[in-house]
Amino acid sequence: MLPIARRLGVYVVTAWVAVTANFLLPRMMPGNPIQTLIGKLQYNVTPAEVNAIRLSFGGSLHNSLVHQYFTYLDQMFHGNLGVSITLSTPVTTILKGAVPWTVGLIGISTVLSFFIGTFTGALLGWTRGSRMDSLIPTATFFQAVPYFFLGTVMLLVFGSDLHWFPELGAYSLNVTPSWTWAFVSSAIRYGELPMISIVLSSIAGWMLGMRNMMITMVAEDFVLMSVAMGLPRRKVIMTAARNAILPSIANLSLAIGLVVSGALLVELVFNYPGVGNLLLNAVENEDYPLIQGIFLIITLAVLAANLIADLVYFALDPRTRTGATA
Amino acid sequence: MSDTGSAMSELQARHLTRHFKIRVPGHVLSAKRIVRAVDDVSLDLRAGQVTAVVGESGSGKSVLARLLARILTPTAGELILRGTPIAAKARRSLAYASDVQLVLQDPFGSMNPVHQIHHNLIRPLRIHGASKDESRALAETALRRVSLEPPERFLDRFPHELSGGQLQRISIARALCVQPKVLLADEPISMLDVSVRLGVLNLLRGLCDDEQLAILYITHDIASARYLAEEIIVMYAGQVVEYSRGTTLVDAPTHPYTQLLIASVPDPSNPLSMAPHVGEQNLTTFAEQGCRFSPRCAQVMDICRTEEPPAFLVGESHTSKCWLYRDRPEASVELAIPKRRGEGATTTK
Amino acid sequence: MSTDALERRAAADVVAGAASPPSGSGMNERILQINDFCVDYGVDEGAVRAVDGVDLHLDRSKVLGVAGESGSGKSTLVYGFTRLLRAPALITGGTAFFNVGPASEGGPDEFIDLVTANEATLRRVRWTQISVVIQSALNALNPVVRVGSLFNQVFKAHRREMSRADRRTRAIELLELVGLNPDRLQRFPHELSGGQRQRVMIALALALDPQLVIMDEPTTALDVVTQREILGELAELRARFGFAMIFITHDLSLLVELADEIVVMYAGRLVERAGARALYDAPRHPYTLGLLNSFPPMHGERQELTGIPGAPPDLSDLPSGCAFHPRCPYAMERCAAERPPLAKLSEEGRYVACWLHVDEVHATVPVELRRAVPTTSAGEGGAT
Amino acid sequence: MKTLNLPRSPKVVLGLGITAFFLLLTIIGPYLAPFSPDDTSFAPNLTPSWHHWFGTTSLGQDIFSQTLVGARATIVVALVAGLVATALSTLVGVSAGYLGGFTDDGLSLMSNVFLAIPGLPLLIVIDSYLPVGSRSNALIIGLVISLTGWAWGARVLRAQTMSLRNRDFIEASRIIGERRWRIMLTEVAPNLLPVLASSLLFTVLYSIGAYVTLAYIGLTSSSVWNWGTMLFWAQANNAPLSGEWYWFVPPGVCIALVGTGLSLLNFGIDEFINPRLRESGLTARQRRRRGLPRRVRLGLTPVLRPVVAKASGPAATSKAAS
Repeated sequence: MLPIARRLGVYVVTAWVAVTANFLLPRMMPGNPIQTLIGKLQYNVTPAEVNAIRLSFGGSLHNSLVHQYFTYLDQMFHGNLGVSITLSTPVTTILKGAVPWTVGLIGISTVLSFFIGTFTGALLGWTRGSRMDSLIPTATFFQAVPYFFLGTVMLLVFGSDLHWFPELGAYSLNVTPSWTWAFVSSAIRYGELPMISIVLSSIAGWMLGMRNMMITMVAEDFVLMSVAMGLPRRKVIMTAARNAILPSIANLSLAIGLVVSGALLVELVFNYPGVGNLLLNAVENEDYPLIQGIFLIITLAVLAANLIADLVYFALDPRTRTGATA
Repeated sequence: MSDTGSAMSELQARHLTRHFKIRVPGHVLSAKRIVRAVDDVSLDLRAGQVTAVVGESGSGKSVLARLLARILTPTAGELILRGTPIAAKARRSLAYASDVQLVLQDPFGSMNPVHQIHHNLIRPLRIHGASKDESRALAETALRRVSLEPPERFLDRFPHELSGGQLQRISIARALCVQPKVLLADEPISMLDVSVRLGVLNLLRGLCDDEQLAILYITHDIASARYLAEEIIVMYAGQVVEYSRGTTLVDAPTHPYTQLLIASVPDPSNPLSMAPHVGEQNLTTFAEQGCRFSPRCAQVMDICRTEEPPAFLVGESHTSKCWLYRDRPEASVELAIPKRRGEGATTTK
Repeated sequence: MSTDALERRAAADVVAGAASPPSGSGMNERILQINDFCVDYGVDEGAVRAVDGVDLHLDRSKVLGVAGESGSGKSTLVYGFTRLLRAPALITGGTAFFNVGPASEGGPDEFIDLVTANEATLRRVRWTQISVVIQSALNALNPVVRVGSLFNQVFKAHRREMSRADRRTRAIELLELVGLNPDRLQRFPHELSGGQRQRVMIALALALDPQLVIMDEPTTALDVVTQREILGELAELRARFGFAMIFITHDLSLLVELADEIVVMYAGRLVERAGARALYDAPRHPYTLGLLNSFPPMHGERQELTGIPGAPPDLSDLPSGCAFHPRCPYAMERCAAERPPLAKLSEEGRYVACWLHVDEVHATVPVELRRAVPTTSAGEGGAT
Repeated sequence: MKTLNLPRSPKVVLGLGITAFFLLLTIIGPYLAPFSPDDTSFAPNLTPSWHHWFGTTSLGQDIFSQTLVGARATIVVALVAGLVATALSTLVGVSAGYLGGFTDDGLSLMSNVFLAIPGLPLLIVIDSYLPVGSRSNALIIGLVISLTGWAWGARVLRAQTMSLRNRDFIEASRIIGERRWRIMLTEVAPNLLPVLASSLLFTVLYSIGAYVTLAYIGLTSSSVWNWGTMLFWAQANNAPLSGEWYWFVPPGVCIALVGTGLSLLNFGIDEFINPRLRESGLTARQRRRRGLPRRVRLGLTPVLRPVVAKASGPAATSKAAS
């Protein structure tokens, strides 16, 4: 089996596990989950809401577990993730409003952070021993700071104190969401600070990983060979970096999950209308159908990102293509 | 066979065969191919005698050593340890481990870097029943047997503090600890410095002469085989292509492959311009049908491409698996007793 | 073997620290002259001297063999004067003059000192004039780059004027030269066999028609049959293109066939230098004799050989005097006290660093070290 | 057995120092706290002063005391989670790597699945279903965190075990007749120690982050003081926007410091595992004193002339003293 097919298999299984976990978790709770849920809600529940909860559990609890499971799967495949308890809106509709913001914010900052971090890391590895090495302890510190804490500090310093950036939200209240320049520029303006804080928190991981790989690669014979061949310095660095980046990409699947996890909280800090904020609000309100829907969508998004990373990896490393493991 | 020697057979292999399934590169859905890594090999290891197996990488010589040590299970064939057949699929017993020991190629790799030398020597002793107190003394004795004196100087060292030659001697000492009757040495000198190689070869010679060990010496260096061995076996693509007692095989090679091998040995009396052009040995150049050497053979005939040759008797105690000698009698001696292919597993319950 | 020029320079060779480039009318034949070359690993107390005061020279189209065991400094020497050694290696002395050809048409050859050359100069010399075949071709070929791109890289860096088609034509030509099918250009290194990879390395090394090709154990990892084939091809290629070669190996018997002149290294120093055949027939240094006797012969009676007792020395803790003396069967008192210099013998082109020979008082020299050693001489060891 | 001899670089020493300091704080922190963290008897929103080193919250609690008391819960949960996760990853990784075959396929699939599911959302989902009572239980929270944090270590350990399994010394142990469990224990395991240590540090680091995050979003009991709950209250009372930096900065900096300490330690282990990452043998001081460049460029081996060589000619160089 080709490695790429193998990876695909892993992702399919992962998606299935996530879906199944979503199904099983509430049912593993002691007692009647629906009653527990309703008990947790601190206001009077309308029959419609009870129905919504029931639906999110795959129909009636009196049916067999297997029957419930298939009902659940069937609904999911038809895009029905249940109805939010607090908002009384289909979860899918809510997600449609939030997902673009998150994909934009986290997607762009992850890509930025990866490229800037990898580039700096390659440079650090190549010029090892130079003054630039003093970046390492700083980077290590930033790596250890929780995303949301860094976001908070930046919001305080650059938002409320210096007023360099707008403070909360995703766009100015003076514009309405539409594809106009006024709106887009406002969205960019409001996205800058959260983006910078995500990039700053996540960049050290890429940077240090790339630095280590670069140092390892510079010790390889083929890099020495490219020096012996009299290639220009730029080409020599490229040779080393081209090979050093492969493990970085191979590790993307681990890293993307971590970065997304951390970045979701930044939305809370900046009151950004994305999935992360939604999730935390849902948790606060114990809106279980919404929590499950969000978990599912995040997992699928991360899996998709992993798949892209894998495809890039397979494209960049010819050794994976032959499928030969002799 | 007239010249089996008076020495007693410690370990015999009969029609030993091992196949591996490998995935063929480029095929998406498990197109597997069977590689006959060791194919119908028979040999006798006798007390006080060195048998050399010569072959290039991919000839199956290392697999053969592991089959004989029984850390690999044969696909077919049997092993006979001092007259007693061993069931092929049976678990390797501790008794077998103490009778047949294997020394590996890489002296640096075959010592655990986190343990001192004494761990490497005392563990086998403890496994094979020595008490804690006596094993340290026995370990020192073992070091003396491989001329590492004084032994105390080595016991508490870590592997990285010693040279390759010393480590290989310790490897041999580790094998000797359990008092084996058969010592299998898989390229024991190929990773050593040139100047210490002979020391290790002479050590093996001494063990063979003084302690009547049966030694299998595996090598790619035919000159060292000639130096050390009483019997030489040349392997190609998992098969024995030529066998002789004494050095006949080197002095008057009959098989085209052996001739090629000998012509390739660096030799100041043999100008480089005579270098043969035959292409490389690898899985793709092994013939599936007929003689496995035929694609590279300079003297290839039609029959070579279709039929696999048996071993012919080309001299006294000298066989050659080549159609060039089809006028000679088929060898019915140790290495080519009549074929029983397919029955190989009968003795294995 | 030695040329006239070599003889003329002989006196200078034994003088340490000759800091001027070779000169004189015959010097156009000289392409490399190394004097008193030293390499250390680390500095101060932790320093280990890996190459110590080596003098070498090489003439056009000649093959110099460098023999020695691991840790003898043979690789450090060549990667040292080509300035390819990595930290913590430091060049701690000496010069390495390399002939870059006449500056103007018909003028005298110009020499540059590789040791003091700056990066730009080195880059100009690298591969156009000196190419290196690194020991393991698997590690030396970039695993994610097709063979064809490697050739492209070389041409683009040094032959800007070549068109895409020219580059391809030349690459195919080079592959055919080493007996490889042109379709190998499309392959990645891991798709080639060991021998094919080594051939690609050789083809790459010859791509720009260099003056000097350095071969660092190019065939050590290969099977004996493949090794033979490649060495045969190398000999042909050298005869055809006339590049000079430095060939490093631990296999002395292989060098005897291939090289014009051989130097033997031990513990970072040259212990013997001689014409290849002369060295084989009549080694002068006890270590050389020991090495030659470490290869069991393919012909003649089987007799017991002893090799060399002991183990190669630890560079950070070298024996006093001659580093070989603890292993030397001919060691004298003086050997432990003083280090013998590499001294010229009365025989043509022969140098040895051994007190047995230094005064040419032949009476002290054991007979094995003076007379030709026939491969079949009856030794004292009985047949086994 | 050889001890894990970490390179003594300044980075590692600093990392050890920081880690040791916070471990000490875990043990004695609550005793050092001048006030009870719940004591609301002080004036609210005091800026840092001699009495209240870190100031007070808007509820009038002493932030310094909260920080000291909070260290224990934070680090204990992280340690529990780290240890359990490392034990899990060792179990899965080593058996997958050593046994191979179907065992390997199954276990690898399992760890790959856990690697691919984003940890925090999973954690939030699991945690949100926990009964409120168990959210204050450090052990349960630690176990849940370890459930999402073991997979990375398992993958690394599996790869390492597989490379060890094929090493000659393992084969040598089989040849002398060593039993399989004993090979795993005495031959494989000691060689895994550095990887194991690195994996432990990584999971502790991850666990601190996960625990603090859970607390920050209010998914652990707010009655247990840890650095995350401090941040939760600060956020809930809008401290960042009202300029009360002294409320949320101390716990945040503590988290970052612990993390930095662990990462620095990990550098040391990385250098132990991969010798190429170690300094090249020349210290900065040596380089400066001998006039060598700060860094050695590839393909430009530096030249270091003996100090006296030029003046006195050939004899002064390092030729044989004869």
